Amino acid sequence: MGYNPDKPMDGRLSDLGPPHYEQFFPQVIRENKGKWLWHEILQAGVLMHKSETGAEVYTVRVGSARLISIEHVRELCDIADAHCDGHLRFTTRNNVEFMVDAKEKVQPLLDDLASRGNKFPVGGTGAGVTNIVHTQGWAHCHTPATDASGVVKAVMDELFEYFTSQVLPAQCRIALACCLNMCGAVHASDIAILGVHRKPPMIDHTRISGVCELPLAISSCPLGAVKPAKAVVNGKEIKTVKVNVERCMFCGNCYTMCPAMPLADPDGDGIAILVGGKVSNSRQAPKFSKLVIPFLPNNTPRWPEVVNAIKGILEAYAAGANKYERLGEWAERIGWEKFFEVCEIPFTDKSIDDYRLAYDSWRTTTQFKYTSHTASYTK
Amino acid sequence: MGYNPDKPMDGRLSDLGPPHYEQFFPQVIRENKGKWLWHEILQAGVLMHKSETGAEVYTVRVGSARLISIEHVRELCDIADAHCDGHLRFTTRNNVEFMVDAKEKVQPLLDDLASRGNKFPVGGTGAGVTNIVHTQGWAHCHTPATDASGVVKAVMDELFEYFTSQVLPAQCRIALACCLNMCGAVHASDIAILGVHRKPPMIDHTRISGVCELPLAISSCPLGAVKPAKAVVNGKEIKTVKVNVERCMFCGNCYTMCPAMPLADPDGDGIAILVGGKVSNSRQAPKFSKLVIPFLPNNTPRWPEVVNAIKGILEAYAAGANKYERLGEWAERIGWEKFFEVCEIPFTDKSIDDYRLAYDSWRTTTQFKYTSHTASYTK
Amino acid sequence: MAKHETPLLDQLESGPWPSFVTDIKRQAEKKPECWDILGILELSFKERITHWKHGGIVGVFGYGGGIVGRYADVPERFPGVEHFHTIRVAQPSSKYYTSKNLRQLMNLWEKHGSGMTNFHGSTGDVILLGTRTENLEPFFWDLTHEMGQDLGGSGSNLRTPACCLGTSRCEWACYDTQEACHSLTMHYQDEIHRPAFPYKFKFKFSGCPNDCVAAIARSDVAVIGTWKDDIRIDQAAVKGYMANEFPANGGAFIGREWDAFDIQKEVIDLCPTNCMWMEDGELKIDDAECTRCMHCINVMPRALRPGAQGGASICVGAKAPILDGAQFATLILPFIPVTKDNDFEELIEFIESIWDWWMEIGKNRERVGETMQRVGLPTFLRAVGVEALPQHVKYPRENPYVFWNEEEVEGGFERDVQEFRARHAA
Amino acid sequence: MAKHETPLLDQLESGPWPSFVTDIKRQAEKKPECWDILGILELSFKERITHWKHGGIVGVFGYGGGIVGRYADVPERFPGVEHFHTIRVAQPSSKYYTSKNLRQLMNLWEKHGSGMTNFHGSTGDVILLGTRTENLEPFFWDLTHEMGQDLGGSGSNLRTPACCLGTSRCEWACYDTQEACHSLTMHYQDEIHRPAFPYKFKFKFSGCPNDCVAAIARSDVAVIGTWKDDIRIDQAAVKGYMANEFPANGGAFIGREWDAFDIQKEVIDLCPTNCMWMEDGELKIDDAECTRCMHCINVMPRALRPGAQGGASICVGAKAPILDGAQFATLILPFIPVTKDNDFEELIEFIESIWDWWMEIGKNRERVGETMQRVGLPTFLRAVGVEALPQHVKYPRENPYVFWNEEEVEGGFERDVQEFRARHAA
Ligand code: SRM
Ligand code: SRM
Ligand code: SRM
Ligand code: SRM
Ligand code: SF4
Ligand code: SF4
Ligand code: SF4
Ligand code: SF4
Ligand code: SF4
Ligand code: SF4
Ligand code: SF4
Ligand code: SF4
Repeated sequence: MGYNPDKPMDGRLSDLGPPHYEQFFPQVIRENKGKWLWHEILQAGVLMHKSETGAEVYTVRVGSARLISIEHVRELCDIADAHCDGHLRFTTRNNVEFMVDAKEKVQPLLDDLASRGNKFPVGGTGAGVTNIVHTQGWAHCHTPATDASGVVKAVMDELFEYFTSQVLPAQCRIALACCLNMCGAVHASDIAILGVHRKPPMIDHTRISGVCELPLAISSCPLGAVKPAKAVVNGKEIKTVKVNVERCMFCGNCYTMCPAMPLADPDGDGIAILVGGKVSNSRQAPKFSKLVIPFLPNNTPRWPEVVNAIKGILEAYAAGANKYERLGEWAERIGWEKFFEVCEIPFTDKSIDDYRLAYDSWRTTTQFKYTSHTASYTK
Repeated sequence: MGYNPDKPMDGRLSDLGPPHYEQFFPQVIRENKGKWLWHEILQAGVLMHKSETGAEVYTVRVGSARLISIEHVRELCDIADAHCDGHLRFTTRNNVEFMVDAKEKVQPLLDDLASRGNKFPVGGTGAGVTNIVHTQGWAHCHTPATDASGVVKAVMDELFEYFTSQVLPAQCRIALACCLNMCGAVHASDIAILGVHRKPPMIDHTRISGVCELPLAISSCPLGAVKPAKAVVNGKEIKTVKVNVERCMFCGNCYTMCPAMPLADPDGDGIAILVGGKVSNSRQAPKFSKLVIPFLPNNTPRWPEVVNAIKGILEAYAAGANKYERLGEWAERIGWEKFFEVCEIPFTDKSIDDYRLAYDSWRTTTQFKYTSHTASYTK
Repeated sequence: MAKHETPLLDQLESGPWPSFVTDIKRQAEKKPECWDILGILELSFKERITHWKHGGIVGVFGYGGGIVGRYADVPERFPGVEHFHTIRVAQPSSKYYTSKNLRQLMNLWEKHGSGMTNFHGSTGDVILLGTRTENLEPFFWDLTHEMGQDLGGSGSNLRTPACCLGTSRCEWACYDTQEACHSLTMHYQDEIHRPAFPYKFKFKFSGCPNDCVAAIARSDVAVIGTWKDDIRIDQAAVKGYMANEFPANGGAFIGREWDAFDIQKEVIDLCPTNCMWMEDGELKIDDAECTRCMHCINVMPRALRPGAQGGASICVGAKAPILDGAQFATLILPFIPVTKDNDFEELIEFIESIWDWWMEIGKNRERVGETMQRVGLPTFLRAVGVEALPQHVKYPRENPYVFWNEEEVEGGFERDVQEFRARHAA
Repeated sequence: MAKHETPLLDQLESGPWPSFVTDIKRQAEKKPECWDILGILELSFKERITHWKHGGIVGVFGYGGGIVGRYADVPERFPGVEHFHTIRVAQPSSKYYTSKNLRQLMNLWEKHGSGMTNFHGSTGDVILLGTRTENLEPFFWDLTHEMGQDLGGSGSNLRTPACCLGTSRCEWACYDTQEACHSLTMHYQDEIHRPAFPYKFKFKFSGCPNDCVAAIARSDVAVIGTWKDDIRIDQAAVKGYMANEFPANGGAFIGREWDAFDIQKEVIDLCPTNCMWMEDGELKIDDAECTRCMHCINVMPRALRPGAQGGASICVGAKAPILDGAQFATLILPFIPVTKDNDFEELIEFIESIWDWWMEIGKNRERVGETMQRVGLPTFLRAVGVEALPQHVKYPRENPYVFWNEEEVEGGFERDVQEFRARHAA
């Protein structure tokens, strides 16, 4: 049997959906679903949940590069087979969780993981840094302004101690998206690493009529920067578009709609850092991340400027915030002007919103703190 | 001498500006300007300021209708002559202040004021209701959707006890504007009384070409509801405009620009109540007033619905707020859903913003309080 | 003029608050045209609609503002208010008067006008309410010649500036609001009287962040006092408050039984920046964290005072809601000295940098706050030569839509798509 | 395929975090096309730019999504990745697996694909990264026939729904996220596989307001658990926390020396609604004031639990920033039951009321949140038959620009201007 290209519809199955989750439950989960009473983190990366039946489940959380090979998955399976009756799960942030039903099974599992080099770091729980959710970057996508996996590796190497410990004032969620499409929750992360373009699209006049619908390309631009135009290609006048570069904010939506308008560029592209977002409704409502560093270069392979900037912010936060305070809650409490001061981030007008709804962010009060920035006014 | 209409420019003086303020200072003010140390309200309407020279000035604050006659002003002058060496001032909220330089001069002044009927109520200080700042209304303006002085009289009669006492949790500033132009600070008042139209403009085709520039009329509409049109007037086709009533939000800007587009109407016009604004930077930044009652009718001469609504809000606030808490601070602390509940104001979709920046006001969190409004969901 | 039946208005004569109806009636005894004011107003109360026509262009020679034209739409019924133009007379700073001055003005108004006034208009002028066109020039002549006074603003010009009473009677004023207001008013007489702007423009001066003239809500340039050094503390007076020797908030709560004063609850806990605490019986303030909100000072006026090094924060662009919604003024200059010593140089320079720009690019009927919104705050800051500060915003931008200038980007914007295609097949 | 020099990527093999470079190299030993993955990526690292072409429409018969086409722009140098299409395989709810299942899937991918994967994609799918067009149908055949599994979504359709682990291992889940996610995924197979919407549409299911699947930030319909009764308190455990018998926040702070647990500072003072207090040694909560933010429960998991009457708040319209800026989802239904007992009736009905409306009026490439912004929240509420509640907004409108319908206004909109003029001369 198998697929027969000559009769593609013969015997075709479709709309099966995903497998039912329950068949994949470890026994202790199956038996105690809905009965859990409380949990406790025993050490960074090791959780215990207690059921009303008295049962306990011990979860060991393991970091993962997300971009993983078949071999790596098979190794995960080996570990699950050896310790967890062949069960495992992945978290919403791409960590791997191994569960066992008795405390004594934890240490052997940890030992096994440790024995496998740096492949299975244990951590990512509580008041620390867990895995960086990220996207494709140069490994797969057509619109990135930076890489994903490479940046994440560089950053996580540097923040590793915060993955394996819980010494921050609260959880700190880092996310990366390689372009403004922001596949993920970069717009609501404690620290967000965002690939940004800074050059307007080029127009490939020779190809545009073949691959784009011009009206769609024109209407794709939120700022109306794409205009109808004419060009001469091979001595023939054709209809095409032009870009008013003054109005372009490098969002890339035109390229999404029209392949003949590439905007990626080695020098133009790089990374912006946004901070202070959150998702949970705990204490304060969800918050958007705020752009505090508009651009850092794609300094491959280890993005030292990006890594340092993030480390600096994280350490200033760790030193300054109160217990339970998320990064954004801290920045708001001390005031964003103080944030820039204590993090030693130069303030630029790029951090002042000038898009839609911008007025909301203007400071319409005389309440402010004097900082290094105002020194020239108060000297 | 005097004005000579035949030689209007002869001997003309201009650009003199206002008189210099200093010549109007009572002596104690002149001597102590810049030297004041602290103040104390001795009773509602009576302030004492202490100078570093040891001098004291006692200020008696007196309510005023603002729309006052020559005779009334002369009577104010009589009082100033009798008690204050001929000095007086007006506050930024249209109250009158009489100042004396010794405590023993206060009571005779108060007695005199009291002897003159209800013309000179003493109060308006501290944690109370001071004068309602307001506008022209039917007494003078061409665009009002309600009266000004009449509504203010009706409301102040009812709130009088709060003018002459200081029993609120904080100062409560009430303002009235008779149309959306909002001459004043209605947009930033604890309680705002706002005249609103609810019918789209009529088009006076017979007059429009004479009195309006059509392009200005068309561009005046923030929602593009005014469109070029043609009409037949006296058998002749003329250029005019039409209004897409679906898009009209009754702002009246077209009428401001074009007299041939009146929108006032006995049934259409009335009052909206907005609350929770503030101006001072004390504790919290300035806040805009929020629309909580979209419409109450112009029920002349005493606007009972308006008066009751305001009294109800004020009393709920007085009962519920903490000391120092302005109305808007209180509403935000308890949550706007609770505000509607405790004030027993029916919530309507008119209170949900659907203009520019509207998204900012949407509740993008799961944090909310259950109230009477959610009863059907939780039954 | 005839006396009219005013059954509706008559109902506004009762009640404790001063009655404008009673007042107009009293005036009508001397100036019968006031019966027509009552008559036309009664008609409006009856029909629930205004009876004033739209606008009307009147004025005095050489001025583009100061008078608001007004005509009745039922002139035959109320001839006394057929013309009913408003005259805006520029008020003195902080609205102190002598009875002599006011009587003189009232005499002029008795001679030339309706007999009714507003003390004051929302912008700050003395409003003389209602006169005929032919009275305007004679009134103006008398006002200037007999009183040495002048009209205020209306139209697309600088409107009559206004201020709180400032140092004249307030212990908190951080600069001399009256002098600033007066000086700039005199300095800009031309801008007040001769419309040359895209739309109206307003200055207001408050001596401290309490903002008693509501500057931040309704002025294109709001000059709001603040200080750059530390809050001055009198620890003995702090103890006095704690011992309940002085009333909280300068007596603002006298009349209601609140709990005994509690410095922790009423001052320290309400400080928005949490920068106060008690230590060894003394009140401490970490002034570097203070945002000078005034709350603690308001509550304990005998113990706390603004710093000694006063000046002002300048906020720009407030306005009422037409068209895009109301705006508060935005903080642009965190601190500048505001002093007669150098003729308010910093302030004047800044104001003119705004005008130079706005007069060039502002659209007709576009308030400066709207122009700021249209071009964006960064562009505005560049236009007026102010370096971007974190103090300009409540929080940094929440979207990633940054405009870069070509010069800021290595290699500029020009690229060769052929060359690109050579490395990247389509 | 040839092994390439990768001096830049090699530098990502050091350091404590797992190295994807090392991993790809290991895989390349078995699947040599992985050398080309490294090669093309190294080129990107060198040139600091992507080497993938724009899009590419590929798929399996009958489905409009589930595959993202991708071609290299330097195919001649890296033929192993000339085609490099992504396959999105629908994940089981909450991403529990058996090794058996995963091994089977890996075997298929070894047979048909590149050898590299993402566990998981941001939406939730298993991402099988890179294969040739001709492998798509055979892979799909095997996936469906051998494993009984299916593709997830891409394109303008319902995207693969995702959920937090919910009741399976979390004590706080207020409804069964897994069952809801699975049931709706099965119910809407057609909507997932056959694009019929104006743009993508996403469901996410979190069991409580902690929102561990970030639903409120990135789903068009976010189903977020909450409760309608009172927080359950175990006073003995409260005492245990106060006596430092249990670690705060379920041990989240183990590893740093914080001050000893202080229930006042860490719980009561941080409650955003200030609705908690201690009384006679017991913790009290005024549940009518509680906004169910989870903080107190998070801090004292052994003492506090969500109420027993669980359900969900439904928020609508989250999305990433393109084009108008990011949106969080807006609270629309404050509380509904979410239960298999009635096949999630309330939820399904609500979702379909959104779709009915959005499919009619949504523009091409307009997320439902954008459509909501375009028409305004009141119109949206009417369209989906939800009565306006104060809970829908953070605060009431700040502008006076109310739209009234003709029926709401006495006498309607039609008026006769002649009649008006008869009473009001122009
Ligand atoms: C396993 C996972 C759910 C899943 O289905 O996979 C999960 C599991 C738990 N979360 Fe979570 N959360 C998980 C992603 C999230 C996310 C989503 C995200 O980060 O993308 C959030 C929202 C993040 C945000 O707000 O920006 C999230 C916000 C929380 C919070 C709220 C914390 C706060 O104060 O804001 C809690 C409560 C707490 O930690 O006190 C919480 C608490 C918990 C608890 C304690 C719930 C329980 O009783 O078991 C679990 C262990 C926490 C821990 O790791 O310390 N979980 N949690 C996710 C693990 C991701 C990972 O590998 O690191
Ligand atoms: C006389 C006047 C200034 C003037 O130049 O005319 C004035 C005078 C004083 N104000 Fe004011 N304020 C005056 C209008 C304002 C305004 C403007 C307005 O209402 O339109 C505001 C902003 C209102 C707002 O925030 O919405 C204003 C907000 C304050 C505040 C801030 C209170 C707060 O907590 O928000 C204080 C401080 C306080 O009262 O504790 C204050 C305090 C004071 C003090 C105590 C200042 C002082 O040390 O002398 C004065 C007496 C207060 C009192 O009446 O209880 N004054 N004050 C104005 C009197 C208006 C009236 O007749 O009622
Ligand atoms: C007289 C006065 C109201 C009062 O009773 O006190 C007034 C009366 C008028 N205002 Fe005003 N405004 C008055 C202070 C204000 C204020 C308050 C202020 O200046 O502090 C504001 C809000 C602040 C601001 O400027 O934004 C104000 C915002 C407006 C607006 C809306 C402007 C905007 O940008 O949104 C208009 C509409 C316009 O300009 O066409 C307006 C227009 C008008 C007009 C000229 C009517 C019109 O549509 O052309 C009114 C003439 C009324 C009449 O016939 O007597 N008036 N107007 C105030 C001036 C008296 C004075 O000089 O002291
Ligand atoms: C694979 C994945 C990233 C990843 O590495 O995990 C992804 C990859 C792409 N996304 Fe995404 N998105 C992915 C999850 C998301 C998410 C997160 C989520 O679903 O929770 C978001 C933000 C939430 C949202 O929907 O708003 C997201 C917001 C976008 C957008 C912006 C949509 C918007 O309304 O603003 C685009 C642009 C578009 O649709 O044209 C986009 C477009 C794309 C495209 C198809 C590129 C394009 O311009 O057409 C990417 C294909 C990459 C490739 O070649 O592999 N992707 N995308 C995620 C899907 C995997 C999966 O199925 O599990
Ligand atoms: S964020 Fe942009 S570049 Fe990255 S995977 Fe998504 S669409 Fe592609
Ligand atoms: S990148 Fe964005 S802003 Fe620039 S032209 Fe393209 S669509 Fe317009
Ligand atoms: S608020 Fe409107 S109606 Fe009232 S005075 Fe001002 S412009 Fe006239
Ligand atoms: S009233 Fe306002 S919204 Fe209506 S037509 Fe006139 S300008 Fe437009
Ligand atoms: S603004 Fe400040 S300085 Fe001016 S009167 Fe009010 S409290 Fe005094
Ligand atoms: S002025 Fe305001 S911010 Fe400063 S110490 Fe006092 S209360 Fe705190
Ligand atoms: S969202 Fe709530 S129920 Fe779901 S895993 Fe997180 S804490 Fe548990
Ligand atoms: S859940 Fe949040 S709001 Fe409710 S009592 Fe606990 S901390 Fe307070």
